[in-house]
Amino acid sequence: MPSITKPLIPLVPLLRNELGLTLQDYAGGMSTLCAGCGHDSITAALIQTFWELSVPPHMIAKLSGIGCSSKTPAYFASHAHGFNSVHGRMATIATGAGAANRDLLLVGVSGDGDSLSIGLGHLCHAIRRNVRMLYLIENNGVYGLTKGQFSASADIGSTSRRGEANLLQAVDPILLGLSLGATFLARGFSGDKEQLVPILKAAAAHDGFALVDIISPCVQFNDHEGSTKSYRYMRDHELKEIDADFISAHEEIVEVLGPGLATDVAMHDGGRVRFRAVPEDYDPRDRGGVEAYLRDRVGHGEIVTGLLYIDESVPDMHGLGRTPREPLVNLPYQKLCPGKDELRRFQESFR
Amino acid sequence: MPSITKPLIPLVPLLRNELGLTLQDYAGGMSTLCAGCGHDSITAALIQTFWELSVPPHMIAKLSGIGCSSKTPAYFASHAHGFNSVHGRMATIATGAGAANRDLLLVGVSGDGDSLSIGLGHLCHAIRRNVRMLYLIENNGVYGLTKGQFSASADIGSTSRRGEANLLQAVDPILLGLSLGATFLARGFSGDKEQLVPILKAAAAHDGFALVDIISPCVQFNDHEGSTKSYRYMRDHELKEIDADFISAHEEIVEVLGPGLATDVAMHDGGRVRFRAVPEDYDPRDRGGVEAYLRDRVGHGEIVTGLLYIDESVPDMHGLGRTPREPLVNLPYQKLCPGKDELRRFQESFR
Amino acid sequence: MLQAEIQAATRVNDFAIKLANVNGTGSASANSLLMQAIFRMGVPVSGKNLFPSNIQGLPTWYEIRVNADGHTSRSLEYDLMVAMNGQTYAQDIAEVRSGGYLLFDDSWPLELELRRPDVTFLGVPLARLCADKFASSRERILMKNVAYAGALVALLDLDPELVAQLLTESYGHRQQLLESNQLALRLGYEYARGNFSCPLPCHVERLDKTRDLIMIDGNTATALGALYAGATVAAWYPITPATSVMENFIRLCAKYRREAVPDANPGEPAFRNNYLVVQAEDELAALGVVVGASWAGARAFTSTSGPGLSLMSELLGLAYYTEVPAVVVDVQRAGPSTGMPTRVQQADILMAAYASHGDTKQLLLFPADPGECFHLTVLAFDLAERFQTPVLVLSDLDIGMNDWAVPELTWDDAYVPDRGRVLGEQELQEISEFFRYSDEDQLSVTPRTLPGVSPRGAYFVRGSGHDRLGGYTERPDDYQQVVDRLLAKHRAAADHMPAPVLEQRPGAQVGVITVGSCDLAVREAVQLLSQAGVEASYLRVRGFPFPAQVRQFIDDHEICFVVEQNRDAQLKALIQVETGAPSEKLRSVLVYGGLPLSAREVVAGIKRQLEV
Amino acid sequence: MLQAEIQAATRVNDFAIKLANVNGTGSASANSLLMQAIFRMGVPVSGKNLFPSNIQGLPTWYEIRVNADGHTSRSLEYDLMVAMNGQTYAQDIAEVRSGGYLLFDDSWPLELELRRPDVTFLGVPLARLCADKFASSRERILMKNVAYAGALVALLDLDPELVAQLLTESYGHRQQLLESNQLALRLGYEYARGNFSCPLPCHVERLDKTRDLIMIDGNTATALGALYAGATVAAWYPITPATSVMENFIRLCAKYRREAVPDANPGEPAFRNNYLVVQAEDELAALGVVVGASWAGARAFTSTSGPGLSLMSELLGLAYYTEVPAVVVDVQRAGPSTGMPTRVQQADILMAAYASHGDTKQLLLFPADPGECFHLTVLAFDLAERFQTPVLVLSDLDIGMNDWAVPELTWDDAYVPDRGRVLGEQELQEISEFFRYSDEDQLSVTPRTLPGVSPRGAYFVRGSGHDRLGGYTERPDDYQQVVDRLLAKHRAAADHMPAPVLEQRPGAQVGVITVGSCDLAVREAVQLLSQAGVEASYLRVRGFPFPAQVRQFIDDHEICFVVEQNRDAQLKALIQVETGAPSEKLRSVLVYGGLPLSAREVVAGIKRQLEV
Ligand SMILES: Cc1ncc(C[n+]2csc(CCOP(=O)(O)OP(=O)(O)O)c2C)c(N)n1
Ligand SMILES: Cc1ncc(C[n+]2csc(CCOP(=O)(O)OP(=O)(O)O)c2C)c(N)n1
Ligand code: SF4
Ligand code: SF4
Ligand SMILES: [Mg+2]
Ligand SMILES: [Mg+2]
Repeated sequence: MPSITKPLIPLVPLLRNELGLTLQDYAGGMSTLCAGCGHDSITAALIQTFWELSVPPHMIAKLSGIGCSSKTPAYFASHAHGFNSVHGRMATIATGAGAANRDLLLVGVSGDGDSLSIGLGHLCHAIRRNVRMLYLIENNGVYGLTKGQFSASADIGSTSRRGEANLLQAVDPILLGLSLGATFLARGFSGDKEQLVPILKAAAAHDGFALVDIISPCVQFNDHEGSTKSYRYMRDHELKEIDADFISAHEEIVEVLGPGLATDVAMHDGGRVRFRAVPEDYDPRDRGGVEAYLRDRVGHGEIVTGLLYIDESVPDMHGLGRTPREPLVNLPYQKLCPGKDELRRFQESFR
Repeated sequence: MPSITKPLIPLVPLLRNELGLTLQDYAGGMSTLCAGCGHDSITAALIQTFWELSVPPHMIAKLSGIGCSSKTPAYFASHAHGFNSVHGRMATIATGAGAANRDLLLVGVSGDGDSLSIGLGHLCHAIRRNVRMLYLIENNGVYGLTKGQFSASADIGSTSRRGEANLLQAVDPILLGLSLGATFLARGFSGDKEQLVPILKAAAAHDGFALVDIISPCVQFNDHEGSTKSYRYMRDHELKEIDADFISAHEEIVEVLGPGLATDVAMHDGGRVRFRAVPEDYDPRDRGGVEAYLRDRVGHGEIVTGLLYIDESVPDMHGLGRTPREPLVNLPYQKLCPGKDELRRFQESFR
Repeated sequence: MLQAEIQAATRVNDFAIKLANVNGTGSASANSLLMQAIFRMGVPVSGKNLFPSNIQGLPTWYEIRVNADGHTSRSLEYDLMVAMNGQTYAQDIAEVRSGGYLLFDDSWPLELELRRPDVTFLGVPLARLCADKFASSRERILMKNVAYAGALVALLDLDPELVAQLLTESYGHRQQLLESNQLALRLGYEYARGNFSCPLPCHVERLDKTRDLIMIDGNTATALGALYAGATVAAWYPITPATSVMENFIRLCAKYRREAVPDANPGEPAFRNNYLVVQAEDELAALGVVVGASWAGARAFTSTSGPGLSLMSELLGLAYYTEVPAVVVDVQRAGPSTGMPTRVQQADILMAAYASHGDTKQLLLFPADPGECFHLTVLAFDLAERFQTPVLVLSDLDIGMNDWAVPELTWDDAYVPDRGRVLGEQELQEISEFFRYSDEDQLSVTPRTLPGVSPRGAYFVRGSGHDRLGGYTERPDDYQQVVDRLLAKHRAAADHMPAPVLEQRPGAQVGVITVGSCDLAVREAVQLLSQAGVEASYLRVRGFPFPAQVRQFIDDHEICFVVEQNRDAQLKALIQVETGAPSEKLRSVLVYGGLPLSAREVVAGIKRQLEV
Repeated sequence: MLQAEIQAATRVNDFAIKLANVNGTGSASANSLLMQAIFRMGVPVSGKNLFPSNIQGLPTWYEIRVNADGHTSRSLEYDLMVAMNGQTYAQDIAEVRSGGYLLFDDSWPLELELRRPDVTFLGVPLARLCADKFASSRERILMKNVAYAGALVALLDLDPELVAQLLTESYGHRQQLLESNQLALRLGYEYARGNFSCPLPCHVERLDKTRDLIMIDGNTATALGALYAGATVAAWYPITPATSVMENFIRLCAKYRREAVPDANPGEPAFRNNYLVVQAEDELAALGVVVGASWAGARAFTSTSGPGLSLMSELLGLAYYTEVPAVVVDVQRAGPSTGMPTRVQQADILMAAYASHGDTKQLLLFPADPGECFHLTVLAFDLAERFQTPVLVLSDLDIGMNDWAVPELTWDDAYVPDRGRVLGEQELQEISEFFRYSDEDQLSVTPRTLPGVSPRGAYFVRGSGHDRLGGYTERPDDYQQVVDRLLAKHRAAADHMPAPVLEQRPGAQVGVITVGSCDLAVREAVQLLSQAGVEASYLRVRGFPFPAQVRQFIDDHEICFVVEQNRDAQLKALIQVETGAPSEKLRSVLVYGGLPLSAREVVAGIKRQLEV
């Protein structure tokens, strides 16, 4: 039949997680992205992550803006609520959803256009508020959906399909996040699910804003030699600095790693993330060191992946707001309304 | 007479600059800001700067958003064109004005609310485009005009007049600028005109986006002990790292400074800025060093002032756009219109 | 002579004062002290703050109108001017009515050419009096205000004990300040008693007409409404004149929504906030937060003014199309653009009604005073959830920032929020499969579900084309089915909007239609017109889509004047388009200089057109 | 029989084809090759691309209508379906008219139940043919399209030499590609000739009706207009369907605005760009750049679609109130919200007309085809500068992204841009003092000055309240003076807007009013109505504020139908409010499923209401 075969996300249908759910239970609708699009690989990693974490699907809130990347929430976790909103405003909508119901696992999926152009201000302020959420930038250096214009993360000198060269410096969300006091910063590559899943698990467990920048090649408009977001470039230049291996609090199995090579970071929810740092002394909690290291590697034209920075000392939006542990949506109306008599008392000062 | 006496900006009326103009010729309308407002001091520094630089007033384009700070373009350079626009969008309007007429000296005056809240995305992108302009943030940590809400640069733990404490991390425009590849970053204090004027001169001469963050206490809503933007705090904590002394290319007089203590930086327009670095080895061209140094001082609760970072290697927006040296507004229409015959030729491919 | 006539002649309980001050000199508390005192004496009164968009140093005015019959819209006839601002002497002196009075600080001589023979000048050496008694310059500036208030207490025959009582209520906890105030008040009071024949013909006599009233500003009342409606999430970006909506909401929440945690661990906060207010980075973000919170099931709202509303346009379209409730309070100010932030208009009507590109139609509520701000804000949450759509409460600066005498706010403890059609876990178990945009009720509303409740309720919201199952579509029929239902829903909402306030006059051939803070002035104008032989019926719209009464009212009258404060006749345009009323029957009375409306302007506007 | 009747019977030069494809398989070039060939044969033709908001894999359609009389709006009756998408077989087969044809790839058998007895199925083993001749799967996919085009050349009796010529024009510079195309074309052609009786009754015969026409899409024409108008600064943010406006502008500038620098230093670029296009971070920024550039004296513009327009709302108010020219091209798509980005509506009319809070009224231009896109874009710059205000060019997806046959664009080299009232250095010397908002002309325009020209021309622009001198004000009179002039200016602009296109039919009691891309369908409908005995006059608005002819037209007819593609009758509403025309005379015909309009829909909409 003359139609394009879509990449079927390979699922192992029989394994069950703690909730008794199979990978299939975390699947979504059929992708309408281009065959080979990096975003589909990230979708697969997300499915794997939620399954491994045994998240009840309906506790996931999937949010996105507009773009090819922002379509992907339709392709995973059909049993989760999803909100494909407008271009660039996802962070604000997620902030509201999280404010109302802190029990939701907010999963924001965005693109580099969505997050670094039109939505840049909101991203910065969501970082500042430390909204507890997983915020993915499916970063391909282009506006995929509008057919290949440079985004703010396009590399200097990379050329578009039309042959123009980008002359502007790329916005690096990791460096940006560091300058704003972000509490969780990681970078992955859509083509490397083995590294990505542990990063996503760590991000999901972080009690604050977890920004994951994922290099995700656009096969239509940016998978060419001029761009660092292409597969070819990634395969040559990717530098796996850190392997994040997430161990959920529920199962205490720890991968035995060579002594002296590992750094353990405790998560607020009791989970722990273990890092195997390729540079032996890499410490994702040392902001100065992280900054210097990243700068250095960027200077060498390298892309550093892994869990790059984490600070668990900052309370999230709800901690700052001193809200109850119970989601605000669950508070009964009686708790919220001061009632008739109080209204009368209150008005005494208005006479 | 029962009215409030405004601070009259002290002008020395008889001295004339190279254009034969007096300071008075760079003055503006009467300020309607509060007596003692830091913004008025910055206005005075701007008047001094333009006078010293002998800028023809009508070549100055003053732009602002909305806020007390954004009102100040009305208080200097009456003979310059001014555009008091809408909240947060000044950078975009300046970008357009600069695109049209690159001969204008664009002077953007903004507040921390205007630039770091609503206008943050535009500020970041103007930095990225390296629009040639002087961009001032008159930074008081509050929304002055709307009566004292915390802005995004309010210090953690500072308390407002109403007694609430700010719990969010401050956005530091200098660190932000560094992460985005800004080409000129400086910080001044409204109370220290001696340091400010040379900084402004250097900024005006920079061939790209010159961001000057100026701590400017709001006497009404933020001049109290809880805030690092108060006079008291500044006087106690200010750390003058660098004294920038701008020497215009037209007059070659150089202040003789102790040898070994100075760093000279050449400006694109031929001007030179000389820095007296308090830490002997401070080099505003070494991004890594600057970042580490600033982090370190911020960590000690100090505010570093002076010309903090400069990179003259990046072309400005017009350099990137390869426009002619002549402003686009001056191109005669004949140069712009391909004409009738060309239209006919062009349409041959549409048959 | 009837008592009313006597009063008119002597201007007892029927007069207006204007106080000219310098912004930032602390006159506000002295001025409201005076208004408060009159209110406590049982006499209907209003106070209008005409202030500049500035923090300190520019001219500012305060107008007090006293009227036994409750006509307290702005008067343009000033019986007494308190001229405390040298910069505006000329203008202020010119504004006193012939035969009126002017009180000024004669610590400095008043230039002779400013004097008017038909006005009595009452010089009080305020600065000198205060200089003698107060040491710091700050106190001298502040206390001058209290001193003129003291003089007015004497001149207007206000009850000194009552005023003393008010001072104690305000400053009782700060003894020194209280004493300064008492002293300053006495200085002015005694000077006036000693030097002028007190009281003036325009003065106050006790009545009993404010017993059931309170004095409150609309923004406080709006905040109370949000509190009582059970809003738990709010997001905002400061903007005049809406700022105090949220500042009050925060204050109220800190008072009423803070729950003690008795078993808090040491080091942990001993209380919990049963609310979360996000000061957003801009208005787009503020509405985004509200949409997100509402989607997740909270009652959420934001407050803003014109420029913010423009910025919210795209997200208003999203909420409309995805059917997410959202409450937006727009405290209107004078446009266009930044316009005059401290001036009033109702000029966001068209923009609000059709906010966003594409075919969008919003629900609007139009409160006319703080009392309605309270009740309509509560209603806004009910309607937003009932109809799953944004509801915009279009208040304005006059209502929002001035104190109004309104009946004490009441609350029915039996009130239960109308959450509209929301399926819970139980209900979801009972249906075979949930589809977001199917199963419409007679109001064309389809049930929604909330995230986190049940995997059976999961659905995917999208601002892009969708069919009745919630699926993505680009098919004409499927797309139309949904937008047609949205239109039907908007129509259905008309019957659920608050009914217009209607005062039909028997035999009236003229109708007057108005909105919002124009209310009082237009009511007074209707009376004045009647005295002048023109009987006019009155209708005030309170919600859009318009209930059928609006069209009926137009049909019932030969000609209808639409009175509103904007240049472009926005309410009239909306009525025209949406009711299809014959345009030749509708006339406009437009007053849009930015100051609160006065009956005189309305009468003039109507008479001018009736004479033609 | 008349020739026309013969043609109708045999469907020579009067038929429609629909091609069903999969997005991203390269069918576009094959389809436009066919349309192009028909066009070159001198026969009026149109091509409508009905594509999804997707990059690859979803169904997409292309419709070609051939009509000797130039009725080339969308036909809903398909004589020939080319069914290349298995996913949509059922739907596509159902859509062929009875007696029509369906061409499909019979490399795979077609399920029997899909067959229709009243349709002739033409199976061509496209995949097999291509598999034999082409090695790479990429080529096989691409060449299948060319192969069916080849079959259609035979079936429709297109001139093979002409088609070969077209291929050479396209691929001449890439020999290998050319050869593949030629081969594929031949495969299809020969298969059809060998297996079917060619041509079909619906086929093409040479005419001479396209000699003076070109085939062009509106966005390219708009870009040309901006180029010819002398725009030097542009700013944009990509959005479907407006993206190609700016992409074409960039391409055109690279071609026509690049100036060689013969004396460039080594290492320096050897050319200069006499333009600057800013790809902005969002639409707010894009309009900000345009406002800044226009203020500084450049001709500047931006292009966007609905969501972007919503975001521009606040800045549109700023430009309106500060009287800064700005040209905004809005290529409308189907709303609300994200809506259907690849579908057409005219649904931003109300939002555009009253864009922004407060009292704002914008100037609008409504092109109906690419020819008007070109000319009205040029006019937009003239009007924006003449009236110192934003001008919004409301195009739409059908005009912007489809190829239309329009008369060759012409240019008058005597054209001089109307820069409006701008004072230069010389003129400034001659006046005593310059004030920005004084000295109005009969059009209520006051002269402006440009920064950098003269210190005498300096002024201060503010979006806050200002008086006629340009000073800050909060005084009612001073404020009103300016906004009243703005209203007068808007009214004055009516006479300078392009006149409506008018076709009065003698004795017609029915009028039909329309806008934009509805043009062709409505014209055809008027003819069809006439054949059915209903004489209707035709008016198409081209600008807002409406020139007097619009009201006159309504007055001249008993009843007027307003045909537009939106749900809420936005054009009708605007006409009602702004002309004050009696609402009972206006009826709506609304078609808003998102596909280009067809005459059939218009006729049905009108007839339905005439019969009632
Ligand atoms: C307000 C607004 N402006 C523009 C668009 C058009 N638009 C849709 S997606 C997109 C860019 C998407 O880029 P990115 O976020 O990087 O996603 P990608 O497609 O590359 O995954 C744009 C500009 C829009 N939908 N809304
Ligand atoms: C769109 C919009 N939102 C809100 C406002 C109200 N507003 C005016 S000034 C201001 C904040 C100003 O703060 P900042 O930029 O720090 O200036 P400052 O007054 O402190 O100098 C705000 C929120 C506005 N004018 N426009
Ligand atoms: S265009 Fe690029 S980003 Fe979009 S679906 Fe295709 S490959 Fe992915
Ligand atoms: S409020 Fe603050 S920022 Fe504004 S003028 Fe007064 S002192 Fe300056
Ligand atoms: Mg992208
Ligand atoms: Mg500030």
